[in-house]
Amino acid sequence: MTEEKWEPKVVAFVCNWCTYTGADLAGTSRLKYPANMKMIRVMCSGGIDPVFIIKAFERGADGVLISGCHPGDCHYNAGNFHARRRWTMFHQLLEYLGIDKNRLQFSWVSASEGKKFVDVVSKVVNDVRELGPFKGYKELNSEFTAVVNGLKQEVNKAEAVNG
Amino acid sequence: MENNLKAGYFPGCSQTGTAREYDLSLRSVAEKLGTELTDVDDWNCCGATSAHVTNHTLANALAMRNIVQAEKQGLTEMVAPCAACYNRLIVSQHETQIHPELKKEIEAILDSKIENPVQVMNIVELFTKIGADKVKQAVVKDLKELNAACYYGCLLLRPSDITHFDDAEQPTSMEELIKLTGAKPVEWNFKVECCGAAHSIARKDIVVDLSKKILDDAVAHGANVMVVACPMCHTNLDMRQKAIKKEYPEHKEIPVLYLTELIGLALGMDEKELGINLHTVKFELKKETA
Amino acid sequence: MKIGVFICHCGENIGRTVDCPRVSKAAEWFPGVVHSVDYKYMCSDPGQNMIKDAIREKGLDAIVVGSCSPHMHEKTFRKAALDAGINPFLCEMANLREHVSWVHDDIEEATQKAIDLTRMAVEKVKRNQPLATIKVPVTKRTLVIGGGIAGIQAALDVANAGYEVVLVEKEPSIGGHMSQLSETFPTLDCSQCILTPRMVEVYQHPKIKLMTYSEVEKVEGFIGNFHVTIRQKARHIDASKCTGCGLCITKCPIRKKAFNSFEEGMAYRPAVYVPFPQAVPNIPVIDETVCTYYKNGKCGVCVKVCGREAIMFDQQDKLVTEEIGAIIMATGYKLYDISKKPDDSFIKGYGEYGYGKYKDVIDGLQFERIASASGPTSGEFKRPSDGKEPKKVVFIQCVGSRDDSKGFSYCSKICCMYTAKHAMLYKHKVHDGEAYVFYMDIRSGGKMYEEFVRRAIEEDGVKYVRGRVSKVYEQNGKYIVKGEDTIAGMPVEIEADMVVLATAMIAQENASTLAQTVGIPYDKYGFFNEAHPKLRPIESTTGGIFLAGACQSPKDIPESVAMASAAAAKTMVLFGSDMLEREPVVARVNELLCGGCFYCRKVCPYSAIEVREIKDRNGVVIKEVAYVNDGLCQGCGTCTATCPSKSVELMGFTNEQIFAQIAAL
Amino acid sequence: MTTHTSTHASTIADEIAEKTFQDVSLCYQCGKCSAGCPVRYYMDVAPNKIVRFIQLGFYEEALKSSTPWLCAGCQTCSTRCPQEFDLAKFMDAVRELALEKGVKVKEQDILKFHKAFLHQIENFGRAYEVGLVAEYKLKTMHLFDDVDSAPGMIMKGKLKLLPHVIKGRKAVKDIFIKTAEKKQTKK
Ligand SMILES: Cc1cc2nc3c(=O)[nH]c(=O)nc-3n(C[C@H](O)[C@H](O)[C@H](O)COP(=O)(O)OP(=O)(O)OC[C@H]3O[C@@H](n4cnc5c(N)ncnc54)[C@H](O)[C@@H]3O)c2cc1C
Ligand SMILES: Cc1cc2nc3c(=O)[nH]c(=O)nc-3n(C[C@H](O)[C@H](O)[C@H](O)COP(=O)(O)OP(=O)(O)OC[C@H]3O[C@@H](n4cnc5c(N)ncnc54)[C@H](O)[C@@H]3O)c2cc1C
Ligand code: SF4
Ligand code: SF4
Ligand code: SF4
Ligand code: SF4
Ligand code: SF4
Ligand code: SF4
Ligand code: SF4
Ligand code: SF4
Repeated sequence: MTEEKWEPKVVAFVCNWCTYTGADLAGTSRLKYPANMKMIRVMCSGGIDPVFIIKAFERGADGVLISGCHPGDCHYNAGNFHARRRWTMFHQLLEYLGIDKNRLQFSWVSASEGKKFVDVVSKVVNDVRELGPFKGYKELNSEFTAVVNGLKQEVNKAEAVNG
Repeated sequence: MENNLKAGYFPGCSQTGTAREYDLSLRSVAEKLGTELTDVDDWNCCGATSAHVTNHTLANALAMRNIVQAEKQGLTEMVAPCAACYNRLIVSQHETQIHPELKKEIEAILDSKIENPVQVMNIVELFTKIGADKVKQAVVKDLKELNAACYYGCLLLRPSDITHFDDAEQPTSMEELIKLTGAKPVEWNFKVECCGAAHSIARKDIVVDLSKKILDDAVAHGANVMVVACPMCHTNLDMRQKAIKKEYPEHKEIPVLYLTELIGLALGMDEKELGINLHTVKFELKKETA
Repeated sequence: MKIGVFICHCGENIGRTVDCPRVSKAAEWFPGVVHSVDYKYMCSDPGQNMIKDAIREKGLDAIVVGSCSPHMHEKTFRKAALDAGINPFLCEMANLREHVSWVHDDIEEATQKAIDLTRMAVEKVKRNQPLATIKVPVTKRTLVIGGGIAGIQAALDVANAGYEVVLVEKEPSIGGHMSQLSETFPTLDCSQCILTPRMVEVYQHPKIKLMTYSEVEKVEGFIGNFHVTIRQKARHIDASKCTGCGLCITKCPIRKKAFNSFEEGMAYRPAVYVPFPQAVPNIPVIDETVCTYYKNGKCGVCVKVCGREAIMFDQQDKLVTEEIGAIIMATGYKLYDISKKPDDSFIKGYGEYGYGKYKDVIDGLQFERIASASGPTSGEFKRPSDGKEPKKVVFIQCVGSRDDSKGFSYCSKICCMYTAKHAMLYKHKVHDGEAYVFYMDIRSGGKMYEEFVRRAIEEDGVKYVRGRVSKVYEQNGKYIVKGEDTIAGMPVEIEADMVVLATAMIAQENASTLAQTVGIPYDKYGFFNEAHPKLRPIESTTGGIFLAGACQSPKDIPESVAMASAAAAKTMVLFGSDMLEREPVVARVNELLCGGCFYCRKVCPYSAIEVREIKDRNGVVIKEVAYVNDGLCQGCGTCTATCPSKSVELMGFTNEQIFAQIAAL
Repeated sequence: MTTHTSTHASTIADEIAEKTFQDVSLCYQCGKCSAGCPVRYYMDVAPNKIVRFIQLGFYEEALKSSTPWLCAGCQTCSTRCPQEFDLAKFMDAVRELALEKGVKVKEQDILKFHKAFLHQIENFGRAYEVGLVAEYKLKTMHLFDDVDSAPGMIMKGKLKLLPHVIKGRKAVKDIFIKTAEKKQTKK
């Protein structure tokens, strides 16, 4: 690595039961993937707050990956369901703010999908590499946070209504 | 009649020659049902079996030229009454759709973009499109004297995940259609068994054996007529009965009608108008007694 | 806060790609780190001692171990921390093996990433709070769902160990598929003869509460503390009065309407029935869909003949709740339905074999009934269409199994064996008959299994033809079976009188719905998933829920029974202590911040959030806030992401901890 | 005797994979294809064995067999294959390869028929049956087969004595030239 060469930074928020374990499996299977991604383990994808993502971008991440169990397989029955609903809305918001959708990606990787984990990571890193460094945060900062909070309210309302 | 259907028509080589009556009967039946058929401009042979068994690229290019011709003419739907043409066209369309490299290659050969919006139908689908009600309303003659063995052959249904047409092993759509005419479909074994297709000329012996087996089973299950939807099937099952008779003198002949001919009869057209008199095995409806 | 960092080489596993000394040097510079070392095997005794000594000598408050996945050794290092006198939850791990050395090749990149991950762990551990494990009581009662041989065995084992069992079976009788079998491989002993005593034992066992004609409707709670709601379907017969005399059954005028599922459709049953003579319990059920009384209010013959006044037309379904500590799933399998057409379901169907159009093309269970002495033909070989004895029978294996295109990719594992058994049983009774088996491979792993198959071939003269059949059709009263002997390289056509298809064993109807109800994962075929394919094959991934028998994957009887006993043993392990220790990863509400919106309650999958009233000194309610029940909270964190005011946090994964990790990127 | 031509081991299997978009290792040799093949009785080798030959690298055996040429392309095999291996398409590729590699084809009549057929299209844009039959008969010297049907057919207007020539004749001819060129450059 030369000093000048930009390397994408990707943060992944993954659930403990499926994706983290899937990543472990990628390791035990000695599969290879780019070293650009660092993982933060949470218990369930349902517990990932949109604010985490904002923080990640704020801290210089060029891309974020969210990954959990497949629908129906959630260790907690329904956590990833909430995650899914929340993320579909959040994704649209990002686009609205002019952040390329590919900077924030979602996937379902089960504990047995080591290979899929590698594919997902490679794809995200590649996509982000193509997009180049993320500079947008500073310009958006305040507006961004306000909108995110607004969005959360909306999501909560929607969830409250739909149960 | 309101809501008349307009569709493109890809006759295919046989319909201009050996299967002249198929063309004839289709055109008259379509007219009677108020369906307007527009011939594809300056179409070429789809390459039939000979192309795809020897050269994959050639086969796709020949087929796709027709699709492009139809596209240029602004056709969105097109009937290919010959099962072999139908198969070639729909398979090439599918292949160029799912394999972009192949598509590029064919586009270069044809020197034309492939948009692929033309929906290719087989003959049964054409009638489904026209509508069972419409057909039923137009029936003037009850064909209850016919116990028909519907023969789909191999190419009408396969590959089933591309044609998406009826059940690949136990199809029933032709039966449903002929029921509208009062004819009674028989249950039999070889609806989808191959008759030897393109080997008709080069390996007549094979075609004779296979066709005999198919015809016998139809007769054994009480059929007094066969219904086909493909000129190749017709050639093998009708014309080859002469050769079958030569080899198996005890062979019991059974007339073979094109689906369009059978429907034509029900719509009140006579045998001659439909070209039935051109068949090898003679067929005539019983004369009305009343 | 004084933090110690321990970097493990894992022999060469980490050391080969990560420059461990460099990582540990780098860590020395992280704020808060007062001690940083690297060592060959951190989990070894010397490694652990190294940690303990450092904690004591350097007065460390928290530690970070950079080694393998926390799933591997988190427990080990937490225990080491505890032994050395600090709270075990002040230990974090950086995964330098599975997530670094094994997945990257470039030493520079890997080392850099290892440093980053260690830094993130250090930043997190700084914000960790000492936590205490949570203790919950255990209800020592087991629920067994499904009363086939697996469920029966599990229930008996648990009950014989002295614990109470609730056995729920959806059919009117227990027994499952085994009750339908004639004789069983590899010994050919009579299925009913060995099964019936067990069924009776279940019925009479004082510790077993048997609930037949019942289904589990809702499961709440968690390991050691499940609340289960069970629907007892109305039998329309008062079980407390019925003596099982069977008069109602013999007198019921409806004889030819109802599909007899026990006889696999080869016979009828009356509107009031028991599935089979040895049914347990021997209490009939009235089938509302065919009984005349439910159509027009007439008949009532059964009422007249029943001396016990046990008929209750107006009986309703009943919901029963049970407190349960452990659940054993034993719902078994069903067979791939050969009569299904593609549009019927996800099954693509075998049109080339006739989609169930031919009466004498039957499946394995139908064959079992024909071969069974208590079956519709009293064990005589008569084919369904005309009752004639078939002189030539063709068996086709792998129908629906090992078939990506029309069925399932897996091997059903038992059909090679039962086909050999079928061919044998046939040859034993019809001496001049011929039996052909079309197979692809013969899979007969098991004690005396291969010997069994050889016996069919060598002693009973069953002819095995290697190849899949392409088509079956009827001609002149015979079934023409078109195959190819791929060994001889010759086409084979057999004129058979009967064809038996060894259809795939597939997941029970609605298995996936049930899995969702109880909260366990299942595979793409609908079989329940084990926690680990080799080391935890009996457990589901959900604590306190175990698997037995063919609901997990195709199995024969010995395997189902072995698994059932193992599941029973697992529940007993759970019942070995009165209290259960749980990780303290639960949510906590900050009552000062909480605005009482209760969005969190809406999303909590375990209904773990309750409403608590905050009162002032005079006892007046000033506000309502959320409150997390530790016993129920499973620590998913969904509530935390939902809370608009950030008033609820997940212990061990607080926002502060996660932000710190992000900041350390 | 079989000669193991494993030096080209990957090549032919790869070429087939490229032409058919599928991998021969999919086939697990169950034989269902052969069991249902309508022309199985006329073939020298069962269709599944042709796949086997390619899997093992016995290319000569596969390419010189009569089986691919007798295959009528009916797709019975492909429709029923439990592994979703499209054997009909595979047969297309084997024939094509046999031609490309200049293998002597056993079923000369069938090959001549296909050639004659394509020749008609190349020249006229459409199949011209009288020409086809004439050309085929000259090629194979089966001069007197089918005399029973042909004259009657002409009378019935089923066979036209003159070919129909399409306007796009040149375009079609071009297709032939280009696809042939492609093969040249590939080799
Ligand atoms: C043709 C054939 C022949 C066989 N021959 C042999 C043999 O000779 N030897 C041998 O070892 N094995 C044989 N087997 C295999 C044997 O049938 C199985 O191994 C065994 O029955 C599995 O037992 P089980 O208890 O797991 O499942 P099952 O027998 O399927 O029992 C499951 C029970 O759960 C009940 N249930 C399902 N869903 C629910 C629900 N939601 N709620 C409540 N209850 C539910 C069902 O009604 C059933 O009673 C044969 C199988 C077949 C198909
Ligand atoms: C080449 C090979 C590859 C395999 N691969 C796999 C695989 O990939 N996946 C898989 O699931 N399985 C695999 N297996 C099978 C696996 O090895 C066995 O299933 C498993 O090891 C059986 O465990 P066990 O404890 O029953 O027996 P063992 O592993 O044999 O353990 C028995 C122990 O008992 C001790 N012992 C023996 N006699 C006495 C005595 N008299 N007193 C005291 N101790 C005694 C022995 O020393 C030994 O430690 C493989 C087997 C082989 C041969
Ligand atoms: S702690 Fe983990 S990484 Fe270190 S030696 Fe043990 S297994 Fe290997
Ligand atoms: S007649 Fe009465 S007692 Fe006898 S079986 Fe029927 S319900 Fe029970
Ligand atoms: S009332 Fe119903 S169950 Fe009773 S005898 Fe009549 S039909 Fe049978
Ligand atoms: S057990 Fe035998 S018959 Fe059953 S799927 Fe496996 S190989 Fe086929
Ligand atoms: S969501 Fe937050 S504020 Fe609302 S009730 Fe729950 S903890 Fe309180
Ligand atoms: S973390 Fe929150 S949502 Fe999850 S189980 Fe606990 S209280 Fe419920
Ligand atoms: S049916 Fe398919 S898998 Fe079986 S031998 Fe033929 S090609 Fe191979
Ligand atoms: S496509 Fe060819 S190989 Fe396949 S069944 Fe038809 S004739 Fe036989």
